[in-house]
Amino acid sequence: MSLIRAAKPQGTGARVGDAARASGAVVLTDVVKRYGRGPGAVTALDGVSLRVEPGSFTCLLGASGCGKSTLLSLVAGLDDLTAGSIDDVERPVAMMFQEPALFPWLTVAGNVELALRVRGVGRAERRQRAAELLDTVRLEGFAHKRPHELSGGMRQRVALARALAQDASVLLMDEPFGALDAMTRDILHDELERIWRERELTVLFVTHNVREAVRLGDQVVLLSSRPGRVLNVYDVAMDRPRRIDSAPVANLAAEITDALRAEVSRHAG
Amino acid sequence: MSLIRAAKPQGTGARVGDAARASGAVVLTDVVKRYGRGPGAVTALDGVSLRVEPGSFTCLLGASGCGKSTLLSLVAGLDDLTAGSIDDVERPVAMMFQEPALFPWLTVAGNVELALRVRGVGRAERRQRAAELLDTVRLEGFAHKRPHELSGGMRQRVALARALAQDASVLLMDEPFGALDAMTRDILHDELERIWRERELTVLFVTHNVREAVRLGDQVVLLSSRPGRVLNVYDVAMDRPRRIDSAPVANLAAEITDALRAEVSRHAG
Amino acid sequence: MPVETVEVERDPSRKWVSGLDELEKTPVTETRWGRLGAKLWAGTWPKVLALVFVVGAWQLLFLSGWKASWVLPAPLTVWQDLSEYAATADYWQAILITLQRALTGFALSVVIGTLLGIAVARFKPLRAAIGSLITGLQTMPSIMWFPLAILLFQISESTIMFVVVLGAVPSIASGIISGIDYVPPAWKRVGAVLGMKGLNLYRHVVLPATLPSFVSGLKQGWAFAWRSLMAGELLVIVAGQGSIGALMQGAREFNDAARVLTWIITVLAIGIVVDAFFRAADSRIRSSWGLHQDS
Amino acid sequence: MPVETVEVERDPSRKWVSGLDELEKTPVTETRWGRLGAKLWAGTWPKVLALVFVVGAWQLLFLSGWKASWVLPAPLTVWQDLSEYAATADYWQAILITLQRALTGFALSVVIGTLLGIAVARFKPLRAAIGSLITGLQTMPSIMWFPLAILLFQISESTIMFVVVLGAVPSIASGIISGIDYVPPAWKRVGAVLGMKGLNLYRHVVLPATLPSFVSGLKQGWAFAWRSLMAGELLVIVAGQGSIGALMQGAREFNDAARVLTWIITVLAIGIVVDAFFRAADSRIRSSWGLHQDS
Amino acid sequence: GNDGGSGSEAAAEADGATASGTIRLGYFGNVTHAPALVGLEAGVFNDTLPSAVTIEATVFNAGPSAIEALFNGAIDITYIGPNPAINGWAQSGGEALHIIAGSTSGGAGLVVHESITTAEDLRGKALATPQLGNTQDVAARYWLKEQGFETDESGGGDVAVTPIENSEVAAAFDEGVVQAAWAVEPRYSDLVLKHGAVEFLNERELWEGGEFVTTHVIVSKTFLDEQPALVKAFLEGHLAALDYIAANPEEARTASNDRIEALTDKRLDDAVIAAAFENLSFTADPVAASLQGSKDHAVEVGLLEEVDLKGIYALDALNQVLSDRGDAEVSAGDLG
Ligand SMILES: Nc1ncnc2c1ncn2[C@@H]1O[C@H](COP(=O)(O)OP(=O)(O)OP(=O)(O)O)[C@@H](O)[C@H]1O
Ligand SMILES: Nc1ncnc2c1ncn2[C@@H]1O[C@H](COP(=O)(O)OP(=O)(O)OP(=O)(O)O)[C@@H](O)[C@H]1O
Ligand SMILES: [Mg+2]
Ligand SMILES: [Mg+2]
Repeated sequence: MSLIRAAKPQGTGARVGDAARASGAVVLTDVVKRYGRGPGAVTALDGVSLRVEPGSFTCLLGASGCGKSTLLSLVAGLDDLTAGSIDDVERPVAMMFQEPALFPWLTVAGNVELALRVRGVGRAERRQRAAELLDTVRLEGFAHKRPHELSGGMRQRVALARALAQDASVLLMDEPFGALDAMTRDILHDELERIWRERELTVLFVTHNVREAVRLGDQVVLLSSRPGRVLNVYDVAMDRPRRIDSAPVANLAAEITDALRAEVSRHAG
Repeated sequence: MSLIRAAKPQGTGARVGDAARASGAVVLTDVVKRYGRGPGAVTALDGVSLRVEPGSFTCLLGASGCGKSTLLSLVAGLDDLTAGSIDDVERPVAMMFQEPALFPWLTVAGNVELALRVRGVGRAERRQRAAELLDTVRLEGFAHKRPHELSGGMRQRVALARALAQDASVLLMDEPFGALDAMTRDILHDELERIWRERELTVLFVTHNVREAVRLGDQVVLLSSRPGRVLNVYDVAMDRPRRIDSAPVANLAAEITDALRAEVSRHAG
Repeated sequence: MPVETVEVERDPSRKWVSGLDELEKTPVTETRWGRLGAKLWAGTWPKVLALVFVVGAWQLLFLSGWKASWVLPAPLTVWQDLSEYAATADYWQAILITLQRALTGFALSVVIGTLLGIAVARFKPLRAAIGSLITGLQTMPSIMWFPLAILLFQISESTIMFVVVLGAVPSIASGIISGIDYVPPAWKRVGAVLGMKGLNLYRHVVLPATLPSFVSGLKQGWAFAWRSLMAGELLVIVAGQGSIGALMQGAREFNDAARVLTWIITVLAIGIVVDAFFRAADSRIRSSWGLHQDS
Repeated sequence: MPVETVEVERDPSRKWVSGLDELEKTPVTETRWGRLGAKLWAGTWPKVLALVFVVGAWQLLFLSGWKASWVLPAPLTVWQDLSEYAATADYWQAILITLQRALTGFALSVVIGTLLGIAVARFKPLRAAIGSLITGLQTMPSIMWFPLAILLFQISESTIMFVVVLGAVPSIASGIISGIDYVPPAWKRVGAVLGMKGLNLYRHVVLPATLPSFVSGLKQGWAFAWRSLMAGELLVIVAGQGSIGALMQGAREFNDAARVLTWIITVLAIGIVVDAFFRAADSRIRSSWGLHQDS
Repeated sequence: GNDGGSGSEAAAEADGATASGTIRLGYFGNVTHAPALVGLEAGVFNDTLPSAVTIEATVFNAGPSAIEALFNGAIDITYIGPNPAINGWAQSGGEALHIIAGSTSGGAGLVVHESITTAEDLRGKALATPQLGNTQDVAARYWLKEQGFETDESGGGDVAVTPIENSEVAAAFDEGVVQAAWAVEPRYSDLVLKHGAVEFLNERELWEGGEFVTTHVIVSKTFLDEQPALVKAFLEGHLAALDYIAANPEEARTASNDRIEALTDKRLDDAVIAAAFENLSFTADPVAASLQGSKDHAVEVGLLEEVDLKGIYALDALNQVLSDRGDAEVSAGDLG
């Protein structure tokens, strides 16, 4: 029932065969996820098939509660599937959760360094890389603060720095810029795009901002309301770098927004 | 140093004198807030003066970490000011925090009902009003779920329902629709506007979405980057109901966005 | 569309998930009865195994002749003593009396401990004045209270209650204080914004949030109460048919190893039953808070 | 621009904020020294007041002649006994010996309790097998372990250690288990995503998250250890090398109320000092976690 | 009836003077254990025992611990009251221990509030005993029974027999919780001298010859079998301690008190210890008849199941030493 279209990865252009396990590919086949049992059970995802090419940037759009976060945690291997399969994921993946979930017993720098520490990076390099990443997310000077001393948007940025510190080939992001002002968000769009290109990451990016999705994605996947199914996949063929307030972005965004509206009102009605 | 312009409240039109304590007014005078002491201290707000007329809808914009949440909690009386004063606030105010902060030991309905229970509303009425409010935020059918069974956006909506259940004359909202898709957000804009009019609320609304601010606000207050100061106050003279994707909204939003950009880059540079 | 998550078994890269607490995952079992059965079985076999292991080791030790049979009686001897003794009214009466005292004393302690805990957590001067004393009181052996207890209550049931309450209150108060101290400030802020003050804030926010720590304080309190009771029951043998404490000590006085073990087993069994209640409470809290639930 | 928040005092509508824990607010004091002084004073006066109150009531009770002086000695008598006794080497030696035993036993218990707690929390069968036993063991009076202790270790320092360890381990394990059970799943998920498994996950996420509960378990464990020690010290008494447990019991045997009170005060004082360490640990955790800090 | 165990015979043949090794000795820090206190404190054991023999002394606080330690081989010989000895004997089916000598006799009895002058006055009153089923408890119940009073184990009946720990009995008496106490030294003298109690009945009056066992010496059977020479050497020391007490009562009192102070940092009041020593007699005779009698009384008042004490005494070694010294031998009566 779902429409699968593979987006060509930027830069590399190589297309990987179905059977081969490629670095950074994510292939979902008929994924079903139900929470709970019996009459109170909620079907969050119902038959989601999706193919994400290595090195591509995929944005996920969908109504609140349609199963986007669920999908990411299935890809990350944090939950068990009810049915279907998820292939070709090189784990652990890097992931940024919807809530920052920083560790209160560590400083801001400590939180970022932890991701490096687990991977056995030495102390000096850890410190340096954490400082760089905090620079990237515009938090220079906050390295020694505790999470509770930060504002909501600042915490989200620390979580972003931590996810980037993971250096995994697959990066999952759940509304990473939801709590940021337009300007900071623009800056981080540029930074994220730069890092994605440099590291040839495969990115799965959940957002509610349709323009943001079009600004960043190679493909934009629209999920239906609960239970989540793939409604449509839009290839974004525009050249990079794109500007979020450019006309082509606005136009495609408008088109997708209309589709989203139709879906949500179909449900609400 | 700050520019104070009072927006006319919609509908009532009555202007309240400085000295009189009016229901629902909020008057900030030279508010300073510093966190911590000594060299590590952070000045979150530095001389903020602001007048919010009873029954008006004020939106706050500003870069991440500029002190918006701090300002709201000062107005709510949750923190002590370092200097300055906040007058005329009828407390307790209704408030929706940046994070949903639902109580895990209560069901969704229980969380909403708690706000009513504290005010001595009877059991039957409580149940009914909670159900209505959950309808309003499009969460019918989730009354008996626990917070951890909800998606991020759903939790935010429960927090909204809880804040609305408070029935206070002042309503403070900290990025209430940050985790919602465009469509749900639109629906809730309408609902919020309706409730604001019906109850003649004074609303202080923090957002990062400039269009949203213009869509909803009588005045839009732009704060400078850390430390927060009032940079500019925009009167939004458009007729209601407004559409978020209408041209006038887009135009004013673009103007404000430019100002915000200028401010953030002034700081970053 | 297969109904099993074949993937989980197939993909070796998933193995690392075992780092997550295994408890978080429930096995995919087909039917409701199958699930219930599996759950029961999962809760039972380790206990049975442990029991078999302990009794087996004990029997072996006995057979090895390491210690004389009057020092370390055979499991069977103890079993015989236990089953014969359990057929007498004395045994059950002692359990009844002791349980009654324990429950009364504990109930009293819960009330006092909770109030004390809240008061100490809430009023800074009180905390400064007696906060530190709570640990101090806990370290005081029950017998040191005997003179004071006799002074205040002569020799009566109240004397025992006094010692039990003094034993349990600090733990319960401690649990509640530590719980209150760790209530996330965000929740208290919500409570404040909802217009709660004083009692209301405690009733609707602070105390529910404190529940996990409170339950663990109760558990410790129960242990202290029980221990104090065992000591206290030696002090007062009131118009008192035998109590566990007295009979247990009696068995020791007579160096009756089998009977001592009979009582040890009885006390452990009571402890396990009581623990089941605390576990049930704990389990309910955790499942409703959305923390994974174990069997 | 006034430097004081005049508003706070003026506006009566602010009063309701007192519903928020008062501890969350720090008073506006002018200088650093002033602040330090105020803090010290805030921590001291309630203690002094409490002391004055208790001693005053005691003195009054004494003067009322309610009880004979040898049953309830005057505060001054006890003070004299305490100060004279504290001038002897015996007193300090007893404290030294007991503290040494307590610390050794406690250290051992921390190691064993931590490992046991982690093992039980982590392995489901182990939890099913012995989880419930932990509370059962806690309720067992120390003296019931004596025969087993003597069986295993004859009469030696190890006998005492054994009893102390058996007393403290369950509390410590209990604290860690309950802490692990309440680690927010979100944190564990972050850990898993960061690629942590098994030991690493425990080291970097689960254990730090468990710290508050662990500290409160340690506190309870200390109390149990100390109580068990007081009982255990009656097992091994060496002439001329009194321990607190033995000397305290001696004073009891002699019906020397003043000396008994001297020891009670000493034990309380030690309890308060030890509590200060736990408080400091707790306070550090709370302030770094962003939970308000008390004085 | 001199049919003691093989160990006892072996001990009789062994020579204490040539013994070598370690004796792990148990005792309580109590005046009723004065021979041990004096033996250790005044150096009597040191002086008497061969230099190749060392004594490792362990203090116990209560009988059960001492028996547990003996059962587990943690000690070899201990001074102990009659009750724990009987219990240990009964529990082990006569396998674990033997009584090898007497130590202390007398020193117990009934003290009452001054308002009580006749036995009949006790009706409806509360009487404290140290512990349910212990020697004094049995004596009290038996005596009350002979006086025609009903008692039961739960403190009911005509006289409420209330077990109260030694350390609390004075307080209980002063508080009027109990009006009488069947106490043993030094509590007995303490109650009389310092708490206004009146001596009502000295237990000596109840026993033939005025002697009854308060403390005796037991040995683990294994030790008796394997180290007869050490047992004999110890008995020599024990007798020397008894002699010392007889010859130097003043010094013996001081030494006892010194030892007690070393253990508890407290000294008994001079008057109390003097009275206690007066009331106690220290003798190697185990007063076997009183052990049998006490046991029979316990069975009669229902506090003990019938147990055969025959063979509990192994006095050959003691008698050997006594006769070597030219002293009169002691008898185990029917229980040898
Ligand atoms: N632990 C859970 N237990 C039960 N139901 C759950 C659980 N987690 C999610 N759900 C349900 O699954 C559905 C999808 O949730 P999910 O968090 O994936 O939504 P989402 O698309 O991320 O929404 P949002 O944009 O609001 O974050 C929701 O209806 C939610 O109620
Ligand atoms: N409890 C605290 N302790 C110390 N500093 C704090 C604390 N709370 C906030 N701050 C600091 O105050 C400043 C303003 O924080 P605030 O949360 O008000 O920002 P904000 O405008 O709400 O940002 P955002 O849009 O990211 O939520 C930040 O620099 C933050 O680091
Ligand atoms: Mg989500
Ligand atoms: Mg904020």
